[in-house]
Amino acid sequence: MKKVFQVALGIIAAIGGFVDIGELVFNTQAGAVYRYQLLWAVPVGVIGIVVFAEMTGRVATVSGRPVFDVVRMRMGLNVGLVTLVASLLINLITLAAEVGGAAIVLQLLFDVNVSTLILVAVIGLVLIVYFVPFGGIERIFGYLGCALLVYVAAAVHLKPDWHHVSQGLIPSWHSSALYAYFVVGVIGAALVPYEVYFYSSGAIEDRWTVRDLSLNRANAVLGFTLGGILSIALIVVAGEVFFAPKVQPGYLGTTALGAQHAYGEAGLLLALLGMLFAVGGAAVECAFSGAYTLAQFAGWEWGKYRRPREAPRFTLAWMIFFALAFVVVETGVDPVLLTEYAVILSVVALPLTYLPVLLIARDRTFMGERANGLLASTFGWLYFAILLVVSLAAIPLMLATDGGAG
Amino acid sequence: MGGDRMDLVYRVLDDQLVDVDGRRCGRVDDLEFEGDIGEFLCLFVIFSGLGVWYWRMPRRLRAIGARLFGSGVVGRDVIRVPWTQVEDISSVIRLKSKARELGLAQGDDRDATFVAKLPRS
Amino acid sequence: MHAGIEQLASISAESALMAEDLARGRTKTTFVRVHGAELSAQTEHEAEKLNDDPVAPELKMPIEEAIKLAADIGGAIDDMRVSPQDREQARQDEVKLRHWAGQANRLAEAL
Amino acid sequence: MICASDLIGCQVQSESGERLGRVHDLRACTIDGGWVLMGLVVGRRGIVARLIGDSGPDPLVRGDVIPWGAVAQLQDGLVIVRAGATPVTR
Repeated sequence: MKKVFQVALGIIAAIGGFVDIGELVFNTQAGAVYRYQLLWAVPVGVIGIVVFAEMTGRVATVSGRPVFDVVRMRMGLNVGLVTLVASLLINLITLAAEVGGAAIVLQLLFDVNVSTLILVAVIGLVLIVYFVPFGGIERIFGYLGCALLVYVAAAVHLKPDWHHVSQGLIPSWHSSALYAYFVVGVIGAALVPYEVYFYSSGAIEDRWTVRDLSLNRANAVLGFTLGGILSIALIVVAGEVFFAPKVQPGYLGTTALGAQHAYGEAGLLLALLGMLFAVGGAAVECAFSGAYTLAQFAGWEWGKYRRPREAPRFTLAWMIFFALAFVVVETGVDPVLLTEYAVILSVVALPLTYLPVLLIARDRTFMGERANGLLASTFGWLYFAILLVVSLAAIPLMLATDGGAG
Repeated sequence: MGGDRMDLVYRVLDDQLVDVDGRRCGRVDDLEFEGDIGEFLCLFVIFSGLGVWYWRMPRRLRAIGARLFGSGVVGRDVIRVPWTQVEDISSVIRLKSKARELGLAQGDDRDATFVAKLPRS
Repeated sequence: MHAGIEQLASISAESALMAEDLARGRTKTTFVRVHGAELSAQTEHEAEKLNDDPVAPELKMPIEEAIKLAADIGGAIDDMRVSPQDREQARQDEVKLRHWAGQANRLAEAL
Repeated sequence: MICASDLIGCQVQSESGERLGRVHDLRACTIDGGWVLMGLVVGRRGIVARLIGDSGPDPLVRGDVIPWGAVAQLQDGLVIVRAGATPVTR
């Protein structure tokens, strides 16, 4: 019973933790511009993150190696360094976007100067991360992020044509660069690498053993899949509210307006609360992911389960990441624009971390009988092929569409 | 250390070093053999530290690598760990001594004095 | 230019949705003020871009019309921001903003 | 004294100039409790082999192994092996 409860709590945290600013931006835009036609891209991205996260969780649990340990070991120093630098840059851009997003949500709630709120958001996040234990951080942001379930309720409440919705789940193609760009964006928003670095390091933080592999599978499969329902709901709500009047969402406030349109002030407040904790949680994951990747690559002591003075460079690293993100956002750069760059660049760099994890997950020297079986291998290689195509297409599509402007 | 043969890049190079207390204290950044061409080459030393990185970079990038990561001064940015200190090779390279005794994890030790001033550190 | 006018139509349509919720008392004052400020600033930005872009003489008229629309849309949004408790004004703004959104869309299509 | 980094990535060729590939791994064996370099794992498949690894109780990288005893010279980025030295394929 305790195990079931633990699995359920993990799944709830994963649902709330699944959505970040990338989903809030891309899915709302996708629904507003193409109504339900891009719904199919959500399961493609979600299955991808399930496959990747399950593998990294299993590799971390069985071999004790988190993602950047594997990257360093398998890719060697030079290719590993390129991967590290790319990942750190993308992490920083994403972190800046999430911090900026949190400040915008706070501003929508309290109408205070945004510069002040950026400072408040960063200080608040640093204090929570510093004083709250790892499990507590996961729960605070995961559970309160579940307020975003208001979008699932709103999607039903707005009475969409379910036949059209179901048709949107069948992959379709348009010979339009903008459509292809949104396909890449929706898949990329689900397949964010920092979540996976965080997840695999979290398996070691939580001291998972082979007995926890079922928990790993449940968290990855159910948590991310149910989280994907939130993404679908965001698209459906945007499709219902913004498609007909031809609204092109460019702000987080537009995403919140969708929930308000369904449920009035209560819907708005739930949406803003959910967004605040979703982007706040994502910011924490990003900052940690940056510190994890750096520490794991260089071989420093790391982990929130260690006292700060036992893992000092790791502690300073995540603090410095927050400080750098603060500087980036205070320049006045638009967090929504940063999000679009972060998602597209993440997709480009993803194969560099995915491949070594896939290779070690199938290696019986390190994984023993827990190495990839037929199903995991098939999905693993299939998704590697999909990732390669998506990563090669991402930059040309971003340039061709002027970042989705048309 | 099971088996009588081992591929060193596959199993040792770039792996995590962990000291006798279970503390992560660097990576195997290079290996040194005692001996020369025409002689037995015996695995002798593990090099660990950012200063080693530029040795392993492509030749064209070594100058910039040395500026970025250090120029490989033993005792400062590179630590020599005798191979005899290796206790076990598993998912990590486990050492027989404490990191501090071997000169490893100096960066963590240095920064720990600052971090220790933070509350509840 | 086409994208700029489409953007104006989008802002107007979105502001109409906000005005509709405001007229029905289904929103929060801070949201109307902050999100309204973003939309209003964007309208001004689009108007400036339309004004600054060099255009052929035959496009001068539609551009002037679009700039006028931008000013009207921005004005209506600012009215809502100044007095978010005024539901009657919000109802009138909603009707006007929907109309201007349609006008901007037709203008963009005609280009 | 020779470092692993002096060998890894080096082009390997015979004294007659025939190219044999690049060094992708270093095979060692235990002798009297120490690890001694047996040979250089080379070949075009080497880098793929390093990435993919191998399975089973004897985890060795697939590739051709040039015995260390066959190495005649070590230059910057180049390993020259004696004529007639034949790689052992595993």
